[in-house]
Amino acid sequence: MTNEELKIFISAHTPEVVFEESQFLNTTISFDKLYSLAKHLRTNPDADFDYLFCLSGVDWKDHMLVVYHLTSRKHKHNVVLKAKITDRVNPEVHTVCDIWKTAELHEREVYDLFGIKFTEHPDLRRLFLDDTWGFPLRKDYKDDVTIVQL
Amino acid sequence: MKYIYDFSFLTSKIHNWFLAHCSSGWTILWEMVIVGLCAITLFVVLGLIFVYMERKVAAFMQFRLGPNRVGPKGTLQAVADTVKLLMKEGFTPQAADMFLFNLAPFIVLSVSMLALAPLPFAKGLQIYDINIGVFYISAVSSISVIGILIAGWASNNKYSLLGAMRSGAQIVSYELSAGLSVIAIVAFAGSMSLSDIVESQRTGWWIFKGHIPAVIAFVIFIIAGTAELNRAPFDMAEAESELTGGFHTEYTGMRFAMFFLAEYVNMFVVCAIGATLFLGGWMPLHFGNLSGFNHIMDYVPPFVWFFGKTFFLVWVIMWFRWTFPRLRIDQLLTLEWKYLMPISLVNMIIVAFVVIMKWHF
Amino acid sequence: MKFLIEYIGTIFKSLGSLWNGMRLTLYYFFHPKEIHTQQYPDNRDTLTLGERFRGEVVMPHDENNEHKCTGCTSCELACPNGTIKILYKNVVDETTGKKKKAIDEFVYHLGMCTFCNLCIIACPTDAIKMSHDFEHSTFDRKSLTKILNKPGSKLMKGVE
Amino acid sequence: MIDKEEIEDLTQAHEEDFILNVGPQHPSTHGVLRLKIKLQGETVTHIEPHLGYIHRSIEKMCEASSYRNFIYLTSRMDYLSAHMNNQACAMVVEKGLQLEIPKRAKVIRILMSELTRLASHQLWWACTGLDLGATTPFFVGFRDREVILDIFDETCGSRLTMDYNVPGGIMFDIHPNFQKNVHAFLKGFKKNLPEYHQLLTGNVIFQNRTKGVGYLSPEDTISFGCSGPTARGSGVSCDIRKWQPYDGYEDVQFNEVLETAGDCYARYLVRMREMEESVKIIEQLIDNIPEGDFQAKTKAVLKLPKGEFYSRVETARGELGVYLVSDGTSKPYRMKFRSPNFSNLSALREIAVGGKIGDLVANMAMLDLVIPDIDR
Repeated sequence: MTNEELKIFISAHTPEVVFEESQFLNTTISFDKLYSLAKHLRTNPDADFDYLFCLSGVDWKDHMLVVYHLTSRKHKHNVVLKAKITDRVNPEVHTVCDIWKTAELHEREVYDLFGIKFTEHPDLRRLFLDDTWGFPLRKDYKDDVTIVQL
Repeated sequence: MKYIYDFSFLTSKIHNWFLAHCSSGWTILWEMVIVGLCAITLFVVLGLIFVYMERKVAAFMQFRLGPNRVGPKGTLQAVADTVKLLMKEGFTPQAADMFLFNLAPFIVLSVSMLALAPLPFAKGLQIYDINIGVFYISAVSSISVIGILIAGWASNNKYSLLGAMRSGAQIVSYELSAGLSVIAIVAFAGSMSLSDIVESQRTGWWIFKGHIPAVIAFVIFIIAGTAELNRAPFDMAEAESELTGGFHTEYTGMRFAMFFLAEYVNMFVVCAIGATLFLGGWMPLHFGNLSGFNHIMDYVPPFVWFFGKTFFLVWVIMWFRWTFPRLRIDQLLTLEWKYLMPISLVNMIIVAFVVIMKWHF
Repeated sequence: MKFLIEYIGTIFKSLGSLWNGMRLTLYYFFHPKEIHTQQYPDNRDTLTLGERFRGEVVMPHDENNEHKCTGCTSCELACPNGTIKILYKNVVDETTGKKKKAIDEFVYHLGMCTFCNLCIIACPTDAIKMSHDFEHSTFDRKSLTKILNKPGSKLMKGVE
Repeated sequence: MIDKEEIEDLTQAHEEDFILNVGPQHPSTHGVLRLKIKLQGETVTHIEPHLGYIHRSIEKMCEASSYRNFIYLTSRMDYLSAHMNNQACAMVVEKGLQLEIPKRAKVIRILMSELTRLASHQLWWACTGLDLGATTPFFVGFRDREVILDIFDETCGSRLTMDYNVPGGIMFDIHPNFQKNVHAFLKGFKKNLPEYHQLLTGNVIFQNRTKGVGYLSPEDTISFGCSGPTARGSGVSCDIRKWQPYDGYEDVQFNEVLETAGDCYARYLVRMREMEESVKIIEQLIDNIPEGDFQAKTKAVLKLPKGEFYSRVETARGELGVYLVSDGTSKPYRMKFRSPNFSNLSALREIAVGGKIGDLVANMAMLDLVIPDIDR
C-alpha cells in the first residue's frame, strides 16, 4: 500500500489519528488506542506489518512518545506509530509483546531509560540500570555525580 | 657401554653394594627411597618437558613461535612458570570443604605416580615387575577420577561440580574400551606382565604382527586414552569455553600446578603403555629377516626407543588437541557406547579367533 | 545389513573428515617458516607504521621553539569528549606593542582521547598532528595529562 | 548488587533447580554478557539475560555532542563493524542535510564496509572455533584479519575503530597503496578460504555440534526481529543492502545468501558464503573507484532541520537502524540505535532452551553477539 492508502486504512480503524509524512508515514495516536491499532495492523492481511524493527521512546518535555517502526515483509510498506502519553508522572502504554516478540526486550529498555510502564508486559524490570536509578533519557534527568559537564 | 643397553647390570650392582653394606631389610628400604626420588625427579622433568613441548607444538601448528624469551629458545619458560606458581597464594574458598579441597590434588598426583611402577623404561629398568602389570595400571588409573570428583565437589562451585560429574561419566565409560583394547594385546602376548609383553615383541611390534585387529585396538586405545586424560577434544571436565575451568576452577598456585602436572604425567603413562603394548616398548624396530637393518637398529639404546615412541604418541595426542573442536557431553558418551565399545568387543572376538588359529606372526 | 554398512560408512567418513583437518595442522607443523606473529618488543626498530597512524596528539615545534597554534579553539570544539583544553595568557606583541591573546597551555588529556583525528582536521594552521608513538602505558594517571606546547614557546611568525 | 526480583526469583526456585551464572566474566560470552541459566542435569531449561555491565548510555552522550562528533561514539558500539556504525550515523546526518555525497566517497565506503564485514566474519570464525574448543581456527582467522587491519591502518589511521566517515563523505582519500594491498589481500584470502573449510566446516565433530542445534523458525525469526546472518540462516531475506540499497549498493552485483535449515550450521554457512560475496563486491569495485572529490562541502557547524530521520545499514551482524530526532539545533534531540545484537539476543532463549550447555555456547557463538552493541 502507498502512504495514501495506508492513511485511509488506518483512519478506517481509528479515526482520531494525526498523520505526518517524513521519511516514513508517521501516525500519532493516543496511548490507549495504540494496542488495538497495532493488533489490527499485524493481523489484517492487507497491512500485515510483521516486523517491528525499532521501538524507541522520545521525551518532548510536555508529552512522551513511544515510537514503533513497522514494516511488512510481504507488502514492503512501512509505517511509524507514535503513542502519545501526556501523563509524565505515571506514563503507561499497553505492551505489544504478544504481537511482536522482539518488543519484550525493547520495551524493557524503554521502561529502563524513560520510565514508561508497559501494562501486561510479562517481565517488566529494569534492563541496564538498578532499581534506584532515575530515568536518564528523560529531559528533566539530573545527575551531578555521573554526568560531567564539559 | 653395556650399561646403556642393559640396565640390569647397573641395578644389580647397586643392589649388591647395598647388600654388602647393610641387611636385606635396609637394602629394600634404601632402594625404595632411591626409586622414589628417581620417580619424583622423572615426574617433574617430564612435566616441564611436556609443558614446553605442548606449547611449542601448539605454536608451530598455529604458525606462531611459542615461548622464546626465557632461556635459549624459551626452554626455561616452564621452569619460570613453575616458580611463579610456587610463589602464588594457595587460595582456599571460604565455602569449600577445607580437608577434601586440599586432599584432592594429592590424590590425583599420587595416582599418576603409582601408575609409573610397572612401566619398563628400558631393558632391566623397571620399578616393579608385577605379573599383572596391565591389570594394575588400568585399576590404578581409574582412581584418579575420585580425585577429580573430590576436587569438583569440595570446591563448592557449580562449574566445578558440573566438570567433575562430566569427568566421572567420561572416565567410567572410556575405561571400558581402553581396557578392551588392552585385552587384545594381552591375548596376543598371552601375558599380563608388561615385561613379558615387551619380550614377546622381539621379532616385531604387535601393531605389525597382529594384523588389522591390532591396528583397530591401537586406534581405539589412543582415542580412549585421550578421553581418559581429559584432553581436547574430550576435555569435558575442563571445557574452558563452557565451564571456565571445570573441576579446577577454584584451585590456585601449587595445588593447581599439581593437577596440571598430574595431567601431563598421566599423558606420559598412557602413551608409555600405548608404546609398550603396541609399539614394542624399548624393543628396537625389527623386520623379520632383514638382519643388517635389525643390527643397525640394535645400536640405538633401548631407553631411546622407549622415550622416542612415547614422545611420538604424546605428539599425536597434542596434534589431536590442537586440531579438533570439543565434543558435546552426550556425543562423547554416544561415541563410547555406540561406536568404540561395540567395535572393541567385536575386535576382541576377532583377536581371540586370530590367537586360537595362530594367524598372527 | 544396510544398517551395518551405514554404520561402518559413518566411521570411515568421520575419520576421513578428521584426517582432513589434521593434515592442515600437520602441514603447518612442518612448515615453521610460515610464522605470522611479530616479535614485538624486539622488532621496535624495524616496526613500520602507516603514515596516517594515530598515536597521540603532538604539537611540533621548530628549532626556535615556535609552534603554529594560535589558540583558535577549533580543536577544542571539534573534540567529541573534551580531551583538549586551551588556556590563555596575554602577551605584548613585539612589533605593534599591543596586548594580544596567546596560548598559555595546550592541555591534552591522553586518557580521554579516542584518537578520532577530528582535532587534526579542524585545525586551520596545522599546529597539531598525530605522532606514531603508541606505547602510552604509565604507572601514574597524572602523566597522561600532557601540556603540548613547550615552556617558553611562542607563536611562529606569519601564522595568524 | 543483587536486585530485589532476583532474590525473589532465587527463593522461589525449587530445591532441585540448578541455577548457574554464565558470565559476566566467562570465556564464551565474548565480553560481559551475563546469563542466568537454570539447569536440569546438563540440559538448559531457562535462560535469562542480565544486561548493563557495559552500558555507557551512548544515546545520552549523543544528545550532548554535535552532529560531527557523535559519529565517533558509535564505533564503540559494535566495535567489529565500526565502519558500518559510523556510516549509518553519517548517513542519517546526510539525510537531514539532504546532502548528496560524491560517487568516490560512496565507493570507498562500500569497499571499507565490505572489508570490515570480512574482518568481522573472520574474527567470528576464529572465535567460533575457540568456543567449540578448537584453538587453531583462532589463529587462522586472525592471520587473514591482520592483513585487513593493516590496510585500515594505512588508509584510515587506526585498525579497529577506524573513524573514517564524516558527514558528507570520508575523512581523507585512500592511501596510494590501498588498491595494491587489497589485491594482495584478496589473492591471499582466496587461497586461504579452503583452509577454513578444511579445518572446521567438514569436521565431523563440528558438524555434530552445530547441525540441528538451535533451530529458529522463520516466523519466530521475524517476530523476534532478528536480522543479518542469524535471520538469513532461517531463510528470511533481510539484507538491507538489497531491501533498501544505500550508498551505491544498488549498482553492485551480489547475491543475498540464504540458508533454510535454521540451525547453527545454517548460520555458519551463511557467514562463510557471505565472505565470498564480500570478496565478489570488493573485486567489482576495487579497480573502478571513480575519480573526484571524496567529501562533499559542508558547513563548519552542522544544523539539521526539525524532523525525524532514520537510516538503516547492514552491519556484519544484521540491521543497524539509527533514529534521529532533531529539534533544529546543532545537537541531536534524541538518538536511538536499533542495534542488531539486541534483537538477536532476544531469540537466544528460544533457541537455546532444551539444549545442553555445550549447545548454549554454540548458539551464542553462532548468534555472534557483541556485548557493547547490546548494552550501548
